[in-house]
Amino acid sequence: QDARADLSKTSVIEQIKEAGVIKIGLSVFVPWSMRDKTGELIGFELDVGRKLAADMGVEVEFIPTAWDGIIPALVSGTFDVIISGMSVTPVRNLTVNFSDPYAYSGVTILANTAMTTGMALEDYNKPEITFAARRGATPATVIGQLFPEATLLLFDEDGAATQEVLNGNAHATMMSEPSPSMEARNNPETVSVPFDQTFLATGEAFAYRKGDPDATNFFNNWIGVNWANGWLKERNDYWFKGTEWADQVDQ
Amino acid sequence: MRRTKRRSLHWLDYLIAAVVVAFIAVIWLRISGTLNYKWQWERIPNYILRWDEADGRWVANLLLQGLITTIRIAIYSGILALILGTLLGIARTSTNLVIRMLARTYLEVLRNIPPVVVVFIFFFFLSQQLIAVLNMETWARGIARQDDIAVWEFFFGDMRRFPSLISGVIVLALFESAFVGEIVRAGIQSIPRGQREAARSIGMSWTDEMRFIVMPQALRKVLPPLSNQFISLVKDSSIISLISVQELTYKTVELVASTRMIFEAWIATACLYFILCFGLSLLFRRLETGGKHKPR
Amino acid sequence: MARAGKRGLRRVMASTPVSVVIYLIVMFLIVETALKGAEAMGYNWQWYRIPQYFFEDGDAGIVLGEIPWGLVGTITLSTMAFALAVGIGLLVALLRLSDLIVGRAVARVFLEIVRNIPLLVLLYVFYYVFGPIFGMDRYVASVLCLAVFHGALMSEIFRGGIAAVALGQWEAAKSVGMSTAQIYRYIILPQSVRFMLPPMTSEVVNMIKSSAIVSVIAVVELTTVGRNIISDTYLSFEIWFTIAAVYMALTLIISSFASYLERRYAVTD
Amino acid sequence: MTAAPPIIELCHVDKYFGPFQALTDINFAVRQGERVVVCGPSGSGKSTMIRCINRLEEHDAGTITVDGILLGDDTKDIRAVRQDVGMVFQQFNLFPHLTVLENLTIGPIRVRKMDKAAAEALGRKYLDRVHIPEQADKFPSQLSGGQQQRVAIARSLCMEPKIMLFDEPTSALDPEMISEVLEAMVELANSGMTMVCVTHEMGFARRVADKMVFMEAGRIVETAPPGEFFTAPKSDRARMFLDQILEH
Amino acid sequence: MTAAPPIIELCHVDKYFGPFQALTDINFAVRQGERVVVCGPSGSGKSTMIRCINRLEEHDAGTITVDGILLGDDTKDIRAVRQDVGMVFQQFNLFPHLTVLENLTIGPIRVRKMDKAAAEALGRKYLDRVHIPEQADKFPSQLSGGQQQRVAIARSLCMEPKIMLFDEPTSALDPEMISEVLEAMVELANSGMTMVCVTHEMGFARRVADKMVFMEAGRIVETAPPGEFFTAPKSDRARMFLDQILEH
Ligand SMILES: Nc1ncnc2c1ncn2[C@@H]1O[C@H](COP(=O)(O)OP(=O)(O)OP(=O)(O)O)[C@@H](O)[C@H]1O
Ligand SMILES: Nc1ncnc2c1ncn2[C@@H]1O[C@H](COP(=O)(O)OP(=O)(O)OP(=O)(O)O)[C@@H](O)[C@H]1O
Ligand SMILES: [Mg+2]
Ligand SMILES: [Mg+2]
Repeated sequence: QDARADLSKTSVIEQIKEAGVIKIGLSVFVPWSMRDKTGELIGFELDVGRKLAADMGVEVEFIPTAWDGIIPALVSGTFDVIISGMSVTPVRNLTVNFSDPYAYSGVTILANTAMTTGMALEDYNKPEITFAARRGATPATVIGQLFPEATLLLFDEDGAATQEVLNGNAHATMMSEPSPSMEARNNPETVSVPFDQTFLATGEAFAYRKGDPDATNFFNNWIGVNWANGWLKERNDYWFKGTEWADQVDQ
Repeated sequence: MRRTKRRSLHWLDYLIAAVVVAFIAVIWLRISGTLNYKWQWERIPNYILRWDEADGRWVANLLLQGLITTIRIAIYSGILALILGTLLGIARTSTNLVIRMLARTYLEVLRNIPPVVVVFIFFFFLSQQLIAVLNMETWARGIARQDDIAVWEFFFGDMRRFPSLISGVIVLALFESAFVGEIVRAGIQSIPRGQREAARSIGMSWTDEMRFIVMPQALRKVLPPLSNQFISLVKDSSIISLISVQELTYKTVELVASTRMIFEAWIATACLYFILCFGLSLLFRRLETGGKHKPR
Repeated sequence: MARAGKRGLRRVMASTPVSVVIYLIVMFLIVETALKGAEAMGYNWQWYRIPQYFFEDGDAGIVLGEIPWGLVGTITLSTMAFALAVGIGLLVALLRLSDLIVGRAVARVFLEIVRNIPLLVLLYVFYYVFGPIFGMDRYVASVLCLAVFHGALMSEIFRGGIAAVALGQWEAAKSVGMSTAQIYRYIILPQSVRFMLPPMTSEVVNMIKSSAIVSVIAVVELTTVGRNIISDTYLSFEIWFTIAAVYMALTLIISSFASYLERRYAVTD
Repeated sequence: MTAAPPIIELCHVDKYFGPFQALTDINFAVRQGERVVVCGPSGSGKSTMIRCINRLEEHDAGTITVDGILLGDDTKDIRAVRQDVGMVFQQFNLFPHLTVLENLTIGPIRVRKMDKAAAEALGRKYLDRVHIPEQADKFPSQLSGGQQQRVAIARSLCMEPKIMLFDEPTSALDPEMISEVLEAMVELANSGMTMVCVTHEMGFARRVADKMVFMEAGRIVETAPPGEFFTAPKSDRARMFLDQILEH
Repeated sequence: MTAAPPIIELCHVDKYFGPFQALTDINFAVRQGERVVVCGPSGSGKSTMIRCINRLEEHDAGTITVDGILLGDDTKDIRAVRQDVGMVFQQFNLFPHLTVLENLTIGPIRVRKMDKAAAEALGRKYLDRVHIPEQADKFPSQLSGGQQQRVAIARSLCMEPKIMLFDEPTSALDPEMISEVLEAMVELANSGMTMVCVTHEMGFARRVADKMVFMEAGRIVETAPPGEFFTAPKSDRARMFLDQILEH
């Protein structure tokens, strides 16, 4: 009983309730989380974080952090949980804990038209084909799984990866909709979305420190409930299918 | 070299001028042709200052917020680094071997490992513990919840982020102090032995000797390298975005990630850094020559 | 007698072996405290997952892992950039010391621009702006960017080293009738080497560390490799510390080589 | 030579720099009011010896007693001795960041804890004594070498020392300025100050010295009254040295 | 004074350092084989004048002709003049990274394009001439001041100059070493070399000078044969100067 009491006392859930605030780590990635024209954070994750905090009855605080520092900051307690489009892989799961997926974002290919005309999907899986992607984000994982033979270049943010394709330094990149379609619309002569197909990842989940069964229980159930009541689906569609939010951001 | 400089142009001057002009021309000609990019400069000003409809006034947007944070961080950690660095510099010239070796170890570790790791080490093993011990987090949040916090915000920005800011300042200061220490050491060692002997031979104690004879002279000598180091500190401050401090470089990353204005944003940031750093170096040069009314 | 005893004790305490022992004890205590701190944080070190990134014991015998390859990348990149940077630095320094009016101005503007912009920003400009303009790929752009950045810093080292040679040396060389080029070649540069070696060493070390920045444009080197492994595994601490140790080994080797050179070039005067 | 007790006494002093023995078995005493001139070839250990007297160098064997205090590791004792012993260096060693007057008063103010006004009065008094009262507010770099050295002498005098040590005070000076500094030293000697001077100015030695000490290779080779030393030096080495010095 | 044509001639030379006028209307000629000693108080422009002769300083007005070449902006001419004019500095200015022999041969090899063996033979010859043949393979820092200065003299001689300039060649030396350097200079004078020496060594001046030049405040105040200059200087300032120099 002592051990149990200890466990629940040290759970991050307990700490959040006690402090009256949940600190959420994230790093900017359209349309998960981004800066609008006024410099405020908006995006799917922000909605998720706010709802989560509201349901727990605490304040919410978002802490944008450079990607390199995000896991160390989680470990050291700078924030309680990372909600930043992290896709679940077994290797990562050995290091941090993941909740159940709160999103299954589909990613599509954005290709440099001139460099990839007439190529079938299988043609991309060759060493001479270069993909660009943002380090540590879902598309990078998906590319690794779908096109293991292709060369994968990792950049610090999405803009750089897209620019590689625009400049013809990479054949293609993958991104969550609606970004690829928007890029194709903005630069019709150079890039296009060659396949309608959406490639599904393993799903994105909250990441938090290991050794915390209470948190697992709480986050999983919160996600389960919000899947069931359709809230997550609705938000997901808003950010990933539609483009109503686009005029809040300079794209 | 004490040479009178020529006043007329040499043929090499014309050659160099031609090369520079050609270089700029090539860039100019090709920038529209080859570069597959839609310039959107008109959007940048909004991210420096924007008109707030609700409040009806101008407020700082991402880039300016970042710049302000950078300046805050630079000032606080500059001061702290100066203090720590001076102690380290004195330690490096100590007659005690243990103190010298410890100071040397600190310097070599900092000099030889990548900044990212230095930041992690200082952050997790030092400043984070310090903040936990002092319970700074709760304290800062308490202040953030009060109403009248204009003064706090002027000095420290968003009080919720106060612990991060303090961590950033400590980490950056520890990082830079190693280099400041080397500068101070060089300054101390540049004071001729005779000065210290003269001080001793009128019976001064070690502290008086340091305080009245060595330091005032060393300080004058180290001012130029110190001001360079301060400029480096401004530039290096971007590493603390790793520990959630939102300074200029990180704000730019966010801006680029959100808007894809990869060139405009980075060039604008380059200009902001240039203005800040070059302005500082002009200022320091001014102070140096201003302080030269005293001979030597 | 009491005085002699006290004096003896002080001498013993100040002797080298005793100092080294005290030093080791202090260092041990510091490391010990740091590790305790990490434990208090509740982090579970997983060092056993690291060796696979150095070498893999596969079917075809032992194969080098990603980290050694990254190290090779770092060394090649830095070597090329260093060679170029020395050239740029010397050129800029000589221009600044010359009596060419345009030459001095160009060198000065170049120096101020490069010196007052963070390397990261400079790299973006090189890769995304100059890259397409001059048809440079990411590797060329990285090498050039590092060379330009450190070349500017080195030019100050060269300038300082040249200026540190006593004025009398110029005069003596001139009065045997040497030309400016000969004076630089035979008198000034050989002597300035010893003034330049210490700052040059730290510049090389800096260069190796700052070459890490090219990981933002996906050039393969040590830091890029490390960050890629981290993004796959989330083993931030272990990988970063490992990478740091590799860097430290590399830079310490360079520093000790440099201090050997320093001793060789030491001219007593 | 009066019967006053020795105010400086070195007994069997040895001094090493690493493996190199700079002083060997130095025995040497100076009485209150005595004026001693030390000479000898370059590298013979003259500077080392007088620097041991106010412990700018630590000796390795033997004893040094100054004004009754045995020089050891005790920092307090050493500082007390240094207040009693003024020292003038070859390179002047004025503090370049302080004005002449500040150079003079910093010792009295910081070490003797005098108040500023009293210290300045004292400073001006000694500046008068070395004949440059009008230079009080300049910086050392604005003075000629001879003036700088006189300021250095005044700076030492401001500590009202019992003994003054001089280490080749004129050898960094232009020929024209040597005499003005020697003049100041002669006046000081005439006022009865105990002095130990390392110098090659034999004219000065003839005028003021009570005792000549000739050193070579870390040893005291000859000690004699100046009359005797200059006319009939006992050792060959001293004779050779004198010949060379006085030749041109 | 023979009727040989002037090998050095300065006419109405002025020289400014910024606003400060260091030389005013200098008129001065040296004939082939003549030995001139320049003296005067510190800061009077002695160094500046002889440095103008091999254009280490550029003069601002007037003309300077050396061995028939008018000094102007032409770099080639200047280098030709410098090969004809040897210069010895107060601070020796040997090249510390080269051995003694390399110091001597670098000029012949690099400037006169001699081959190495010939240059070394030449170097050893002049090293012999200054009496230190055995020091050829040492580095300058391993020599005494007197030896260094003699190497510096030999280095100049290796260029087989027509004229030698000396700028206070002995004033950075310990008293003991002065005579060995002066000896080398006397021998050189006796060999018939044209020499211009700035020095305060009046014994040397008496022995070798054909002409004394006394400068003050950037002007040549007096020019006279040494006999006359030492016994009956015309100007008051020169008399005062001599009194001070010769006093001690
Ligand atoms: N700090 C030191 N380290 C090593 N050797 C030293 C040191 N100071 C002096 N020496 C050596 O000790 C010897 C005596 O030096 P000292 O300065 O006392 O001679 P000196 O008689 O004053 O000569 P000079 O007339 O040149 O001033 C010299 O051989 C010198 O090289
Ligand atoms: N490079 C310079 N810049 C400014 N002033 C100078 C420079 N060189 C010399 N002077 C000034 O010119 C004047 C003459 O200097 P010079 O060195 O020729 O004197 P000098 O007769 O050789 O004196 P000394 O005996 O001290 O060597 C001095 O007042 C000196 O301060
Ligand atoms: Mg001495
Ligand atoms: Mg001179």
